[in-house]
Amino acid sequence: MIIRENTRDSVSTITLAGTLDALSAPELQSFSENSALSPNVVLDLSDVDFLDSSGLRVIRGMALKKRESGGDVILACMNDDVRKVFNNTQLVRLFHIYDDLDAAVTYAETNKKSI
Amino acid sequence: MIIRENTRDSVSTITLAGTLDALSAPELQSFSENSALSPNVVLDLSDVDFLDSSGLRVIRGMALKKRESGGDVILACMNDDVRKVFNNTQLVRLFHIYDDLDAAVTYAETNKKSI
Amino acid sequence: MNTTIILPAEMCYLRLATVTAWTAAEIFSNSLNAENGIHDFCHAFKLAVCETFSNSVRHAVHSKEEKNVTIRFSSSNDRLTALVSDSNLPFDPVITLPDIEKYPEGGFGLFLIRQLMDEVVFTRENGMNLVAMTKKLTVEHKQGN
Amino acid sequence: MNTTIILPAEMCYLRLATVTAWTAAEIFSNSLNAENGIHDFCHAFKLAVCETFSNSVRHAVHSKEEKNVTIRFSSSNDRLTALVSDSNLPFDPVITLPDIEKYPEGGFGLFLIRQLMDEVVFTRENGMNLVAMTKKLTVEHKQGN
Ligand SMILES: Nc1ncnc2c1ncn2[C@@H]1O[C@H](COP(=O)(O)OP(=O)(O)O)[C@@H](O)[C@H]1O
Ligand SMILES: Nc1ncnc2c1ncn2[C@@H]1O[C@H](COP(=O)(O)OP(=O)(O)O)[C@@H](O)[C@H]1O
Repeated sequence: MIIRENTRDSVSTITLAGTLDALSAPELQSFSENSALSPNVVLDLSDVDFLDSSGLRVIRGMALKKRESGGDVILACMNDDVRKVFNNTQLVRLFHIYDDLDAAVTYAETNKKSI
Repeated sequence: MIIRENTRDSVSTITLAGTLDALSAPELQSFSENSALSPNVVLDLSDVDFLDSSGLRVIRGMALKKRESGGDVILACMNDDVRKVFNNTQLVRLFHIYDDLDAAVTYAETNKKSI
Repeated sequence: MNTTIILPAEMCYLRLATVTAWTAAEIFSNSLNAENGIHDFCHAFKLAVCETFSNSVRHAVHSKEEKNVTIRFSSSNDRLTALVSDSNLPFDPVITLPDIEKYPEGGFGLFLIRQLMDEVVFTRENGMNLVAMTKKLTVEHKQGN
Repeated sequence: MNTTIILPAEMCYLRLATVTAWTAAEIFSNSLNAENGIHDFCHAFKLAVCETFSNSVRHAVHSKEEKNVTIRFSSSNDRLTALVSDSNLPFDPVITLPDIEKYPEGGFGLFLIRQLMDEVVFTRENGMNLVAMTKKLTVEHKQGN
């Protein structure tokens, strides 16, 4: 799993690439615990080819944590296999999901303290 | 294994894609037996990701058959894994090999009956 | 389709479990001359095996002897079954959707498997947990067949 | 590394054999924290297993009972071994380079395996042919390790 972070319009964007499963989920977990991120975070999933429930659990945990302090995790660009996991577990209802990275960043930027 | 054939400058060019191994080699074998090809044939291997000795055997058989009637099989654009198989079996010595498809076709075109 | 892979109960083997599941499902699909739905079928098996294998590893009882997880693929007509077995303690498979907004969160693994597969059967046999996951491949034949 | 896959002696399982070999070699490479040469190492195992598995299938003696080919991956320090076994008739492994210009041609399979691997051992045991293929991964550690 490749994890990269950069800031766009004062929004932390985390770009993931590869497989997010029980083997790699701990990497994302520790990354999110050890990074100083903006209140709203965009997760760019365009290069994630596979997601399992362990990956889902970490993403969900990140979002619930962010919400405790008025922020959120916004999801962008998931492929059909990844979306299926969100749909099948109904976690799709928990997230703002965008097919376009710019739209996700704009949403995160404009909804800074409104959540 | 995807096998496509077209004619460029009166030279039959066979484009292979995928894995050429013991499972798919019979497809290439029967294709070569059932196609009317120019005396010199170019095999475009750019999209062959894997080759084993069964694939090698078919390519070699095609070349030896062509040579019986004064033609040849010219190889183009093999990746490093595929080239390794030719090198390790010394079959590299049996072929004209080009990294560039145009160069292979030009060679096949200009050396029409000279072999 | 009849093939078995035996892996140590360690997470580093997860990708071997999943690639085997995908490829077994692909070979099964080819054997039926399926044309459509192959990707989704293979993904469902990959994900289901990913969930069960990682459960087996996570809940493995470690002792001096190395523990294994066995995955067997078998088919009957248009149905493929992945049978995952481990020597963990018995467990009661609770397949309800956890509260998606409760934190910390419960397991979505077994729930996901249920969504993906047509049939999921849990049994305990000879000190082993067996999870049998079956899915039917709806075959649309290639035009002209 | 210690994993076993049991496949029917049918060519349609070849890709399952090869993807298993590649992934096993990759997991082994990761376990050593190897940085370089991983691709070539994995390709060598994929090709060696492809050659031995297809030999096992091609020379299988078919009877009423289904025949299997077993592939076991095991490691010792920086060496990975693939052990391929079948229940075919005994054979004498002739590893010489066939005349490359003679037609029809002889087998390049065993010769290729010899080129790719550091050690290849053929044995006959309990009515089974065993081919043990071992290769050392020269480990260059990641900078900073
Ligand atoms: N192979 C197994 N061995 C032992 N216990 C298991 C196994 N698979 C599942 N379980 C039990 O079932 C529970 C639910 O599994 P699952 O839905 O995958 O969620 P979790 O994310 O908690 O693993 C687990 O927490 C565990 O107690
Ligand atoms: N698993 C096996 N079972 C029986 N015979 C085998 C096996 N592997 C190799 N052989 C014998 O060794 C010969 C050489 O093998 P190989 O170099 O791979 O060439 P070939 O292309 O003829 O299979 C084969 O022709 C066969 O007679």
